[in-house]
Amino acid sequence: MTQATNTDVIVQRDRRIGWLLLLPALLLLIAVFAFPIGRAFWQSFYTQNLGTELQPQFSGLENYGRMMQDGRFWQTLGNTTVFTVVSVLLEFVLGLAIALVLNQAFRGRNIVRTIAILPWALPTALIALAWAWIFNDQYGVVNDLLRRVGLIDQGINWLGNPNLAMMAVIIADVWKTTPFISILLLAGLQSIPDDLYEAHRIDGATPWQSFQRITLPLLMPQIVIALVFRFAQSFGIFDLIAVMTGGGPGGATETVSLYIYATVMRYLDFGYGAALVVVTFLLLVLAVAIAAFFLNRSRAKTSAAP
Amino acid sequence: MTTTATAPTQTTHSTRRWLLPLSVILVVLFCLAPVLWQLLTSVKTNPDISAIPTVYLPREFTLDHYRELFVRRPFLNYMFNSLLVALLSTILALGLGAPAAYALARLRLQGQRIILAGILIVTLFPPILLFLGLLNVVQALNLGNNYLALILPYAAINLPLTILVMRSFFQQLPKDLEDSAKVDGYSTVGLLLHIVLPLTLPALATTGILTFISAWNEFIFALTFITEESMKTVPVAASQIGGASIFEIPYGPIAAATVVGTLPLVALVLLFQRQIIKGLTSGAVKG
Amino acid sequence: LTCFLVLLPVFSQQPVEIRFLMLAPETPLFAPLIEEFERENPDIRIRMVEGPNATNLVEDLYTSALLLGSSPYDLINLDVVWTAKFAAAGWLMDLSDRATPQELAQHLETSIEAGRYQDKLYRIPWRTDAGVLFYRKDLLQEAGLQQPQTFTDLLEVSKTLQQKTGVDWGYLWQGRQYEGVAAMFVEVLSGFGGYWINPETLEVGLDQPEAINAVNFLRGTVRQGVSPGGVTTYQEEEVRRLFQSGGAAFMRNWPYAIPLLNSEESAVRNKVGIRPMLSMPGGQPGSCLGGWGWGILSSTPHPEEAWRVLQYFTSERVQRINALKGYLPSLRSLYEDPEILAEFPHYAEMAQVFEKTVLRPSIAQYAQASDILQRYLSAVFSGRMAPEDAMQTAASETRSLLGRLSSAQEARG
Amino acid sequence: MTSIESKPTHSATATRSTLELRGLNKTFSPTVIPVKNLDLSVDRGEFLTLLGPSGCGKSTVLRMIAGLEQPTRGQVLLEGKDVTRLGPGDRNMSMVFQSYALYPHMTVAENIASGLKLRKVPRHEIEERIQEVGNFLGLQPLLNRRPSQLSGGQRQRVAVARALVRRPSVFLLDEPLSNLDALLRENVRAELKQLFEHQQAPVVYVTHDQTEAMTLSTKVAILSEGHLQQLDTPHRIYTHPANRFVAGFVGSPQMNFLMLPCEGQTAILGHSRIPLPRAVPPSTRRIVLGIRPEHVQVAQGDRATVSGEIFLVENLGMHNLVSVRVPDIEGQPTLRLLLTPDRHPTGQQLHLTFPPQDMHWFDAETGDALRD
Amino acid sequence: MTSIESKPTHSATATRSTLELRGLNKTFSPTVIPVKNLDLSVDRGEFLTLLGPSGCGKSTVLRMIAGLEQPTRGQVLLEGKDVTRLGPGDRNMSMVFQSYALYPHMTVAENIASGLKLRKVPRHEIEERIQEVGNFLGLQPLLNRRPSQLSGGQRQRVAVARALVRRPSVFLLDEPLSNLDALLRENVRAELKQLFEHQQAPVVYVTHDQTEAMTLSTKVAILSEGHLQQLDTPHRIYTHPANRFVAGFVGSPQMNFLMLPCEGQTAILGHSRIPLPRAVPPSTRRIVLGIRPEHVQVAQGDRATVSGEIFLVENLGMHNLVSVRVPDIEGQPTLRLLLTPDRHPTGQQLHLTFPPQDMHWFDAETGDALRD
Ligand SMILES: Nc1ncnc2c1ncn2[C@@H]1O[C@H](COP(=O)(O)OP(=O)(O)OP(=O)(O)O)[C@@H](O)[C@H]1O
Ligand SMILES: Nc1ncnc2c1ncn2[C@@H]1O[C@H](COP(=O)(O)OP(=O)(O)OP(=O)(O)O)[C@@H](O)[C@H]1O
Ligand SMILES: [Mg+2]
Ligand SMILES: [Mg+2]
Repeated sequence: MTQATNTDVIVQRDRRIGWLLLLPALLLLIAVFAFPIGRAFWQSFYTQNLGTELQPQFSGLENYGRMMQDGRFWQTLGNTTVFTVVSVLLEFVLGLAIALVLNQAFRGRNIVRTIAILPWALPTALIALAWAWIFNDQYGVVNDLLRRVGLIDQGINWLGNPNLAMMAVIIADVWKTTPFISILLLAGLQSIPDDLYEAHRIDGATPWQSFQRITLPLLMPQIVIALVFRFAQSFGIFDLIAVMTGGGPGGATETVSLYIYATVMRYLDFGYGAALVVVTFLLLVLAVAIAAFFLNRSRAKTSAAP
Repeated sequence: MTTTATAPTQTTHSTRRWLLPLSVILVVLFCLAPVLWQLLTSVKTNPDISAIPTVYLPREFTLDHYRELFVRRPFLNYMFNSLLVALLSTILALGLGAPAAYALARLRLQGQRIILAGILIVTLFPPILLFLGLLNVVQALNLGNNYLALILPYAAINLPLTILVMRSFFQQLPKDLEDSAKVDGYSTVGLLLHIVLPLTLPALATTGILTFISAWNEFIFALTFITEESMKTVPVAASQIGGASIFEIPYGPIAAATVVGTLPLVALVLLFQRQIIKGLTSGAVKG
Repeated sequence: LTCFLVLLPVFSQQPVEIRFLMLAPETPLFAPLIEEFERENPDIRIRMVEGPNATNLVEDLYTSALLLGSSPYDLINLDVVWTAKFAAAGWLMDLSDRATPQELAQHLETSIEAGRYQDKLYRIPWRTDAGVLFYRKDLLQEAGLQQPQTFTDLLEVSKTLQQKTGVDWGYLWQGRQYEGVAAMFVEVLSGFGGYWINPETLEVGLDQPEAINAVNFLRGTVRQGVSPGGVTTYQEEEVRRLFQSGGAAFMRNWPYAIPLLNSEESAVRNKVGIRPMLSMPGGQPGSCLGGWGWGILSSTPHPEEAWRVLQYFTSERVQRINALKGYLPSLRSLYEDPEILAEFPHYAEMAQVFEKTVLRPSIAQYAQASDILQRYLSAVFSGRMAPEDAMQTAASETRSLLGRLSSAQEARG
Repeated sequence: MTSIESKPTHSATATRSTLELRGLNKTFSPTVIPVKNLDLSVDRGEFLTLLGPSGCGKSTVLRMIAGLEQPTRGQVLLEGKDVTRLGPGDRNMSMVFQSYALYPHMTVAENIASGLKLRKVPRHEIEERIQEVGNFLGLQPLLNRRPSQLSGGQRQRVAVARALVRRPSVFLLDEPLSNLDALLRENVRAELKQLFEHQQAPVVYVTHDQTEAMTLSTKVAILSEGHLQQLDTPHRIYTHPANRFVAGFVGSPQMNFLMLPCEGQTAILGHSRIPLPRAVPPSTRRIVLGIRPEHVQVAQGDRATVSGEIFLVENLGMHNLVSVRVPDIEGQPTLRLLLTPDRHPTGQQLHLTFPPQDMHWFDAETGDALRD
Repeated sequence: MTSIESKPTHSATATRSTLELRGLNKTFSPTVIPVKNLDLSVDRGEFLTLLGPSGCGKSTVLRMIAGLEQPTRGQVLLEGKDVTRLGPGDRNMSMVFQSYALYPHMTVAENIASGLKLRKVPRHEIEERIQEVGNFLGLQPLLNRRPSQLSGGQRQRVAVARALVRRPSVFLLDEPLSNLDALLRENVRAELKQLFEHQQAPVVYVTHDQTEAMTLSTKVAILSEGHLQQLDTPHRIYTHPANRFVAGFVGSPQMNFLMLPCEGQTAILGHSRIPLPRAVPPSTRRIVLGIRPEHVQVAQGDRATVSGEIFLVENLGMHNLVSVRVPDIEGQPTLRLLLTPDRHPTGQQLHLTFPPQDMHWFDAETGDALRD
């Protein structure tokens, strides 16, 4: 019997149902995201600020041109990159370590797991105040502890020194958002079947080897997701820095979000603000795309994905 | 297999014995110390809070800061609002996100890479700027002072994470299980509800916790979209806690608000994360 | 919006509702006043919405509400520095014709001045504020010194006090990168005879020697150990706490601190004196003007009723009530009012301070200009930049900002 | 109850085939084509067993019948209706997966009940049926356990129970007894036989256990490399294998194959000449002789066809499997035969003979069976 | 190469036992105690097979030996050293899991290589060994696939390959061939036998296939309900079962059991009286006679012990399994026997006889074997 190849009805049926399942989520995403994003792109080609009495005037690429000369933008971009890279790296290492600890069986594990989520559960604006207070040079606990230990005798001006201020906000951010990573990874760890570890231990693997050869590759999807989301969140950081340092001292901790927010909400310079948004956004997309590309390539090479 | 009390190796025996408790203590210290500080602050008197040298344990225990929250303001009411909004947006995010994730994980949609990329890309949009555009939408739909104005955006903002996380977990499930359920006669939705989701409880609980927390703590939307006193959420209410002057930052009451505003989260997290359990799929398939 | 217009006639029989947003801590102040007003004006209901406890958040809330065109509010309680921006955005109603010159003349002059933008009046003050120099009477007495008159004096006296009386610090000021640093700086700038921006000519004076001297002075306070390194991160409250705990001899702050410094818990109760800011030869001692006033949003459908509410809120009666609660009024007469002076003797001294106030430039892009200043001041204070470089860059950035402003305005013609 | 080897028990009453596969083909990738153009039909009451080497596509065929895998080409027909495009839930089949695929979050009882609940079977009937099938498979004490708390064989029995408890229109069983011990397997096999004889739904069964295949099936399909090698009653598969592959695959221990030179219509084996079936073309130079170990006989007196020395004796319990190297034949091949235990030590010289009726002939090139 | 039934090949040379279990006990819950007080030892070069009904604790024993499960009581000794508290990685054992436990993110080759890489075996040697074991198990064309792309049997072979490729001090194999077809299984079995005969590490093997147990093992342990029923060579297990359980469990088709009344030292069977072994106490009223189906003989002439009518004929390929109802005996029990195919139709009357040397006697109460 010679027959034509069947159209794959299973795939077709799956697709039909798939779209039905997917559509509500897509609609909500579009409803919430499409307009703001589209508006940003549109506005970036207009000048709309106090000078134009807030009326949009088409100005082509002028906003983008202005951005090239805007040292403040590039400085904030640099700050944000430093902040993001350092904090996400630290969070990842810490988060993974915490997830591994929480994945062990011990008494009171549920309590400890809940405690481990606490930092993430505290409202950022409030806890940022607390951190600012903790790093205060006169009243802060950090200085007080250091003094008591005898490491210093004069309070360190944490938030007044550009480098220390960056360090302080990174510490606060790492503390606050590490749980995001650890809880995601914990869930991933929990879904790795025990018998793989058993087989691997019988193969003679030490815990460290099992971690490298079983845990890491099988956890990769969650790791990638956690990193991408943290990367995006971290790049868009606002509350914490706004409250802790307000971008100071001397703009040393000012991030892109802070600058964009000021441009739009305080300077009412919408066109330019939109252009800032668009460029930042595209840079982020580019960064993630490049990361995805390399990840794919390395994955294809080592073929480590399930 | 869940009961495997693994025999510790002799060589690493002593190491393991102190390593785990030590690391647990470190984790607890790391996560709890600043929170504890807030807790202590919330029961200290104002002079103690700003004393030099730092006062660690309150010299004088006070509940004034808490009284301020509940007596001067309907803080319970705010908590109810937050709970309602956070709960509904969590349900919405999971309810829309999990099926979408399943579709993207298993149902071989055409163009799913593009959809995935799109979902990922929207999360890269600086969230702080989303709200100006959203404000337009909210006004256009006349949703101001409506819980929906918060629920929908919160759900939407947490959808990408939900979708991507759930998808990664769905992909790790043994496919034979779903096949078996299909032969048994489960519809795709039934399959999702009765087989797939129960087996991905850790992921569900995780994204649920993350969504709930982010909705509970969201500030800007809640501040902008809701002006009705009786509908305010906890973070907005906390932002209204005043000191003696507009210059003063009322550390005590804010610490108290932090504590009170976090307690329901702790309860919920305790509840949710019991679901993050190991070995849900053990024994399901061979091979 | 259509919906709104349709509903309008239906409600026209009802009392008109006048709405505004208020900083959370000030709502208790207005609640009884509103009650009183509504009793006397049954045709007007006032709805006061409680906002957050941070001025910038309230500003943002108004901004986002106004951006959409149909604001839910009718009145606005404006900080001095918002006026120009809100007026330039076309969000404020011109009050020039409504307020009679006689009425205006009763207010402190600069505080009315601060409500003008491009020759139109947009804001009528209900309370005022100005930077004040606080000093420790007891310490000066102990050391047998006089109040300093110039900034150089200040440094000298501080050092002497630190040595003689063992007080930790000499002079405290607000150096964090935020609006307060600009307010603090215009005072020093004025004292050194410099200027920031001339709102008429849009000239920028930040790179002038006077400005650089002013910066050098501030930087010097830290370098010479007169001010703690932390001042570069302090706002009003940190400074006040430190001063109140007896940690310093001088402090630049706003009058709100006066009652607190004299409160029961204060370590410096009744030991504090206040005076206007200092100056150098060739400079003008100047206190930065702060304060709040009422404006009417141009989108309001009830300008008449809003005006009535505004008049009431800025009236002598209301200002007197508020003054008795510690809010400095904008009406001159109240500074001589015996009842008030009995309660707050320092109001007499404040009258003196208000004689010598300086304004922050009243330009539309004030926020942006202020940010530039803040960043570079902070850069100097934190040691990132040398004063000359910093001020030069600040000046040129400010000039290009203003240039863009004028060119855009010309383009609109 | 009748012996099943002579005629399929129920097929006589069924007028048309109930399950039919037409030109089924499955291509995973250009190099992996586990099913090529498969035609098969299973009548009402029939029991078809799929046999074939590991990886030959048996599970894939079952999955295509169940609707879990879309055939690349071809059709699946149920009661004459094309169901190729129906979803698995609409085909009303029940299936035992080779990997068990138990629902890990349900107890054994819930696992078994799940398909019934979905079909809205009344509560008490579900209870009853669970009890029944649980009894039959010895699951009674395990009903409240989770799959993770079961042994391998117990899991497999749950999988079987879950499939049996339903009344589907087709049963699909993929190696359902592979993890059971011999005794249990024998019992379950007997019960299955009873059960399937009392119902009409066609059964498609995959197994590696030839005893199972022989005792349960009315038909056996031998698959290899995606092709159907033979479809016949178990008896005929055993006695009349269609080709060398089938002959070698079915029967354990495996059939002995000897490559013999031909001369005219006879093959030369040791000292004897054996007449060949008529189907063998006269020009044939070499031919393959197949003889099962149990048919090789120890020669009485001098009637030996070949002789050789025992070099390996394996105890299979009931028999010994004795390997003999035969120097008489070209290439000194090995012959294996079954003998009663304890009679024949290693090293002993044996004289062997092959009963003519038990000899199988295969074309040396194509492997096809050659018969009269 | 020698026949293994007479003596364990290597145990003679080994001076002390290599793997020893002492009083091993595993309690999952008060009602689930799959292993109770197990004592076992496996010498160098020995091959021990665990046999027992599904769920009797075989896998649990293996897991305890491997160190994956901590015994509730008792010890595991390796080369005389107590390793009970050692982790699995330090015991240098290799294991085939009943559930395979393949690493889903690794290819077949990587799965196989993983244990070698961990032990820092040189790259080229790993390559070599993978090729070798891949060849032997027919995995060559699959080396670059992921487990999810394999058939059940192929997965199982990968699991076996992963265990074999190492040179551990103990091999643990849990039903390693259950999903392979008969032919492949036969080949793999032969290869396994060779492989294990050429090395000294003790092997503990779990299987349900009695042929496997018989051909591969030097010792068989029969477990039931957590207790060791018999530990012996495969041959003796078959010919001298320690009790009724072992007799019934080993051998397929199952041994026939007849409950007979006794009189003095004789049992009454139909019309004959059979002398009982001396071990039977004189007071015994009833006794169980066991006779394997392959030992029941069709009587020539009038030497019949019992007779009955055939009521079921099952084709097992090589034989027919014939069930006969025997009205001569109390309770009309069923006797099953093996006959060559196609000679005996249903309904035929058969006269049967039991060779005395093949009769087994068991205590009616305790089930213990009774012998001279
Ligand atoms: N985690 C567990 N919790 C409770 N009972 C268990 C658990 N694991 C196994 N069991 C029980 O212990 C007994 C022994 O299990 P084990 O897996 O050792 O059996 P087995 O002899 O390997 O059986 P099979 O031949 O079916 O694989 C079984 O009755 C099983 O149900
Ligand atoms: N997803 C897949 N991708 C590629 N090849 C596959 C896939 N699934 C199965 N195969 C291949 O298809 C062939 C047939 O697989 P199938 O599972 O049908 O074999 P089987 O006859 O059931 O074997 P076994 O007896 O070992 O279970 C095998 O060679 C297998 O490797
Ligand atoms: Mg298969
Ligand atoms: Mg087992």
